Amino acid sequence: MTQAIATLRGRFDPSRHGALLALVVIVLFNFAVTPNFFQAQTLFVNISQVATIAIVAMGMTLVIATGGIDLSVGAIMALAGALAPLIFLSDFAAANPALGLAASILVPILVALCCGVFNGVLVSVLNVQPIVATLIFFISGRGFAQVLTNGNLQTFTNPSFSYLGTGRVLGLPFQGWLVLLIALVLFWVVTRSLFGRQVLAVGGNERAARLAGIPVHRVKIGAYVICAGLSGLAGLIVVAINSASDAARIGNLMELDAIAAAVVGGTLLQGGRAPIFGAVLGAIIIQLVKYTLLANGIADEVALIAKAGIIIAAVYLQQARKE
Amino acid sequence: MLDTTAFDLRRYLQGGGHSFGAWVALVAVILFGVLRYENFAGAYNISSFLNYNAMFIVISVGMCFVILTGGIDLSVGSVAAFTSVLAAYLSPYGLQVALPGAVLAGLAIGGLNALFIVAMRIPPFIATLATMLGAKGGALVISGAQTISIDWGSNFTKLGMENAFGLLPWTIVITAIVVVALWVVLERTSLGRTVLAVGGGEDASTMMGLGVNRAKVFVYALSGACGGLAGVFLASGFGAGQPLEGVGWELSAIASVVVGGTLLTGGMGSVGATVAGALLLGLVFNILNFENGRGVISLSAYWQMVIRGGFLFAVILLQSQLASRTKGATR
Amino acid sequence: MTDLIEMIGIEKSFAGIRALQTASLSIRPGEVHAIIGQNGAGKSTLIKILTGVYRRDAGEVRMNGAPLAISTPREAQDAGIATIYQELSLVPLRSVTENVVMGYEPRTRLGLIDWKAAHARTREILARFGVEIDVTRQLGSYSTAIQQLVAIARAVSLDARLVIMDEATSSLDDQEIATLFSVVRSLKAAGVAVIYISHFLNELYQVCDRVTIMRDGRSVATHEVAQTTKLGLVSEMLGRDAGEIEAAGLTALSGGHGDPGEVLLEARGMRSKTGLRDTSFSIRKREIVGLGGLLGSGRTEAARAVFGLDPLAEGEVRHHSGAPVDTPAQAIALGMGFLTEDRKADGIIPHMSVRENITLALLPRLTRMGMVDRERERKLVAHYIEALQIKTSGMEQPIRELSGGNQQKVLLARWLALEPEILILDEPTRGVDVGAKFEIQSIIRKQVAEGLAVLLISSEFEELVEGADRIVVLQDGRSVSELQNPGVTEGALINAIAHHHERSAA
Amino acid sequence: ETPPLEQKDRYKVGFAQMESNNPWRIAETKSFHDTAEACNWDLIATDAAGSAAKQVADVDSMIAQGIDVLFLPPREEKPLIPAVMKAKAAGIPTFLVDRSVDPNVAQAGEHFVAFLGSDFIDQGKRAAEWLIENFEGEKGVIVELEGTTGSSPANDRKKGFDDRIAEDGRFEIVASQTGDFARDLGRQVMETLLQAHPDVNVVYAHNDEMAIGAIQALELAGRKPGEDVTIVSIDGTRDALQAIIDGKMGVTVESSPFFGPLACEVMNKYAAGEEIPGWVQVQDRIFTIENAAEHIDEAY
Ligand SMILES: Nc1ncnc2c1ncn2[C@@H]1O[C@H](COP(=O)(O)OP(=O)(O)OP(=O)(O)O)[C@@H](O)[C@H]1O
Ligand SMILES: Nc1ncnc2c1ncn2[C@@H]1O[C@H](COP(=O)(O)OP(=O)(O)OP(=O)(O)O)[C@@H](O)[C@H]1O
Ligand SMILES: [Mg+2]
Ligand SMILES: [Mg+2]
Repeated sequence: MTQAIATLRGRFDPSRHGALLALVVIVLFNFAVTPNFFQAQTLFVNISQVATIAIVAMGMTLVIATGGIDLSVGAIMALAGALAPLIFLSDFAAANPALGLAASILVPILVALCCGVFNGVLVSVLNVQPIVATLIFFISGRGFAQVLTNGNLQTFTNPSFSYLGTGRVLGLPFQGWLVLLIALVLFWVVTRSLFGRQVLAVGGNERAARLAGIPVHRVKIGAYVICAGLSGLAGLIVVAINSASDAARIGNLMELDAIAAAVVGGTLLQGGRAPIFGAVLGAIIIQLVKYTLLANGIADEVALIAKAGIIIAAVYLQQARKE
Repeated sequence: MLDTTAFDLRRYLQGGGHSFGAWVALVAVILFGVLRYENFAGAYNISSFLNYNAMFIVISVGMCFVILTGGIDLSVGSVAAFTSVLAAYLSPYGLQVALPGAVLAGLAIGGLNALFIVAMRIPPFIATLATMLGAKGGALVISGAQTISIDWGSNFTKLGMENAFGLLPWTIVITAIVVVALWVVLERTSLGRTVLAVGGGEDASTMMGLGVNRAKVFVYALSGACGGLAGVFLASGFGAGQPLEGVGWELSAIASVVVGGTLLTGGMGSVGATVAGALLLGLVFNILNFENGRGVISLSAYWQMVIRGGFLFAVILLQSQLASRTKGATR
Repeated sequence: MTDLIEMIGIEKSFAGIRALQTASLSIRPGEVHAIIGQNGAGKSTLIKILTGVYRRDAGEVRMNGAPLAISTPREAQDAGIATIYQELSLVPLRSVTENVVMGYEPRTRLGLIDWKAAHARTREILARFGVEIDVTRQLGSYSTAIQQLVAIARAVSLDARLVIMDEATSSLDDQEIATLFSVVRSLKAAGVAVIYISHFLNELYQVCDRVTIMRDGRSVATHEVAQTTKLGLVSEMLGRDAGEIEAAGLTALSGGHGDPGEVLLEARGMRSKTGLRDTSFSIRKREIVGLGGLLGSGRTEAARAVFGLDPLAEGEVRHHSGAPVDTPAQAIALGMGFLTEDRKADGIIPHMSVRENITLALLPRLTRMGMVDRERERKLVAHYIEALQIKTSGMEQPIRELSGGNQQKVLLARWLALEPEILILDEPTRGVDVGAKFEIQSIIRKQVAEGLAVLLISSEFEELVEGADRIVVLQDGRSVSELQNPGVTEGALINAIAHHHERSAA
Repeated sequence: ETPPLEQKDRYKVGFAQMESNNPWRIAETKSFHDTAEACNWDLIATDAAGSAAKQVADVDSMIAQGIDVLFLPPREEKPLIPAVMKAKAAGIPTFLVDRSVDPNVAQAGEHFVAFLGSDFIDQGKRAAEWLIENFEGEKGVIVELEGTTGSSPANDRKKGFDDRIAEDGRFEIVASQTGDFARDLGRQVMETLLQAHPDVNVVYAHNDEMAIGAIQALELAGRKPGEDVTIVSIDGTRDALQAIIDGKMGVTVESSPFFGPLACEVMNKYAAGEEIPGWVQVQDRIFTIENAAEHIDEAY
């Protein structure tokens, strides 16, 4: 355990200090200003709201580490989110509730993974530039989801499915634990596993990576697949919390939040680095900014400007420390 | 060895990128439309189509310069929204005030982007994401979250609603001038070549003694100004300053640039092909509307999204096929 | 006479690591001044401080006696200093012409760029170096050597008072080096000073007037070249006794020529889009096979094809196991390694540490159930840093911070760590100092004695002639003849290349 | 002086929808499609994906295709004026649906035939009135969930409600934030505002989707919507009526999306030469516990 902490500390990325500092500032500000900030319920609310951004941001971090970017995360969330109720509201699921529930979680994630394969193949094998490759799904993915549901909102009551979004374990929201679990696994993958090293190598210098025998295509596809899978999961969580699925809205603008979280957390957009906990930290910062502005009654238009300023400040801090 | 003085159409159109695909697809799509739909090639459709797409052409060309340096500008849509509001406020003083005023405001926001990126070394994606939020917020604040009426009595509406010399809308004429001017800048000036060099290798360009920072400031300011011009078109052609417009414009501009064969990593690309890309993406909407009008199949809005994605996919595939066949020839 | 450039007491640290301490340099107008020193001695850093790429921590720079304040490369150029940096600083995506004229484009009366004039000027400048190519094509589509010549052409065309060449000859062959020297002499005749950095000591005696020797970030001495001996220079560079060095010798590839074993790899009638027309050769166990030829003869292309990087249109590559070699991953799995000539583009992963760079290709073998065995990894890396004497502040230092020669050693370690059966070395000692070159060569020779088969590509005829057991001569993508060691001399090799060249030209 | 419409067997009808990202719009489009059959229309329906400028361009492409009649729900009051003007210039009679355009520039009977629809300000006002009548507590602490910032229904529903509620001293609006007309955002905003203002006992949402989101937020926080918090909203969706039946929601003011039949009727009258009033008002009902169960089957 102490060794784990030691390695954690050893791994600690100096460029993340900027983000940490930003976090501390925001939290202190909230203590001083925001009413009822120091309450367990505040923590729960923020954990449950940050979970989806954090999960997608971690996947995004992997994709960015290969030198790519994924704009399709929101659309994939919508697709997965639209599929799940379709499945557990079907006659099949009515007949076999347990099987139906399992299918309504597995099938959407599988479909999301397939979207990831599509993105990855486009980027790696067909050599399409990532922004454009993923723009294809960005445009059409949500359309698919709406075609599937005929554009209708699907509402349901299904307590076991809703557990994904509303359950509590040891008093903390279930999706918070999920974030922690995913972060630990991905952290291990990035720092310890072969795949992680290969991702960083491909992002660092693709030609050299290929010459060193790294299966570049497979590694890139892998990153997009993981990102898509996590997006699918995030889509399910959104649907579970709301007990409703609205294909037009799920994951709207998620790509920007996720990318911003990754970058605020210390990811370099040109690739070669994948600070997983940084991405979580970035997501928390973005969530807290949102919370702070809302809770203090800042008008939406002013909040936009404030958010702009905070993003610039957080990234600048991090940038300045790196020099 | 190639004789470079001879006129080589392909090389001319490509302007050095992998842009042939955009032109091929554009011709194909236009032929498809003309053959399939009545009135598609009618004067009304052509002029209204171009009038609407002038905004996108202008921001796409600005975006092209940014992308050529290896950067990106996500703020263009918000800038257009912001400047449309400003132009609406200035419209009582006439076009001669509103047009330069809004373009200068766009230029200033572009300058802010440049400040973040060049002086504060914030990655372009993040810097322009922030100005995207900021400009949108600004637009809502100065407009009081309302659309702002333009002065219908002044000459401001002439720009977006009247034809130049009774032929083409003024917006198209201005767009054409901007495109040609920027084409000259890119192909025939030192600044333009520096833009390309910066995208091809920033460190190398610095070491070659090129004005890297100057080029970057130039492209972001230019992109901002183009956003400003688009804002003027928006206000003048669509009757109001609209703080809520511009959502997703940055992505269609990026798509236009890329469909035009420009490398997103920078260093290679062309203004002309970007225009082709913008027209191509605009035509998809136009064709979908005509297809719905034929009444054989009625495509829901959702299918339209799927088809647009599929179309982009097809063009990109065509692009990569042609790109692998034509080996990059440049200047 | 005042010195053109005077650098006194220059200091520079990177993140706490001293690169320069009390370095100094003085250049007289119109002289050719060499700087030599081991890898990491600080030569490139000193140059970059002079040209404004880096800011100095302390010290003074004067030009013609007046203090010189330069903070960007542009200002250096404006002050009359043209530089060819060690890491090629060109834009491969743009055309040859643009790379030559960029920033100084000829204009028409309207103030726009006159491309016709620009192309003509570029062709003319390149012609001085015997290069006749399509200048409108992307620079990146040409070989490293051509790119280096373009960089030189650009620098020379800038009308400078001082031209700096940081290892400008490292990818050139004898003929081009000779051309370069004639250009250097004409620059000198025109009163232009030249700073010449090179690891080839022989070259100094051909063109240089004076030489400054650097060691560990210090300038240890400046001599008139005529008054030095090669041995003396080496001993000052290494800081070791001359006698000791003499005993060891300077080229270590020779020796061997022993009994090669069975054929491990055979290339038959290779033809490819990249320029191979009919290339055949075989590599046997315990043997170094050299590929000889002029620039553009297809040596690199042959190596790439053998390693499964470029698809063959015709012909085949047969590995003794019978397995196909279609991708680098397959080649590596079959026990092959490929040290490429372009270290920056094809070799290093700049952000990654020395450790991660060394184990990059080996990683699958250090992995158990998807997890990297870090203990073994560290031991292995420590071993190679020690064995190749890589100068680094530790195995976690990012490779981009290493000097060029040390980066090269890291890449060699990457392949040696695989304990390969067949190793392809494309210009393995490019940019490597004499000491390290000796080390690298002796390591290779030792491995060959233990059974390694090597395909060696080198523009340095000496290395090829002394090192290879057999030399396959390439000409326009065809293997035209084969020379067998012992018995090959540089003259014989040049003859073989030239002979066929004339015949094909006729 | 609007262009006349000749009587024909079949009409080529344009319907330029503004967006399809919420149930209300989807129901409206569907209503036009359903009517097309019965009313002998060849319907060209477009979707502007939320952009006023694209909506103008869509109208342009319809004019190019030679439609006989245009039905236009203008996304914004002012930006759609050019579309109205262009249709008139092309001799196409235009009917505005569910939202109108700036009356200072374009008038019914002059530039367009008529506006069919209700009044957003009035909807907000009626929600306020219901609250004033039915609120039993001493002090009403209100959280307002606004629609998309800057959109006209959001602005109008806010104005109608805020102005009316200000007349009653018992009420105070402690927070008013945008939930973008969406359920998920409505929930998130409510969760946050509930933390900052735990004493909330009234929620006014600009549409039912956000109201449902708010109910979920309240339930997750252990509050009892309908009992300790009164929910007031606008639209009349099926989910909202169900919530009313379940006792979780107080009222929803109807804003019906079913414009197809009305559009057909008004158009036929116009073609027949009848006088059409400038504003064909739609009577919005109000759904409460008294009548929700009766109407839930008609809801969308
Ligand atoms: N950007 C940098 N960051 C950190 N350390 C650096 C950097 N550049 C150079 N160094 C260090 O400074 C020292 C001098 O490097 P320099 O490149 O000047 O050597 P050199 O004499 O040119 O060697 P070579 O012959 O291999 O090119 C080396 O130890 C190197 O690791
Ligand atoms: N002097 C030259 N003139 C014209 N073209 C050249 C010249 N040198 C090289 N080229 C071109 O560059 C291409 C790449 O050749 P390259 O130099 O990589 O081969 P090589 O034998 O591996 O040489 P080296 O390894 O020494 O760089 C050739 O196909 C040829 O067209
Ligand atoms: Mg060096
Ligand atoms: Mg070579």
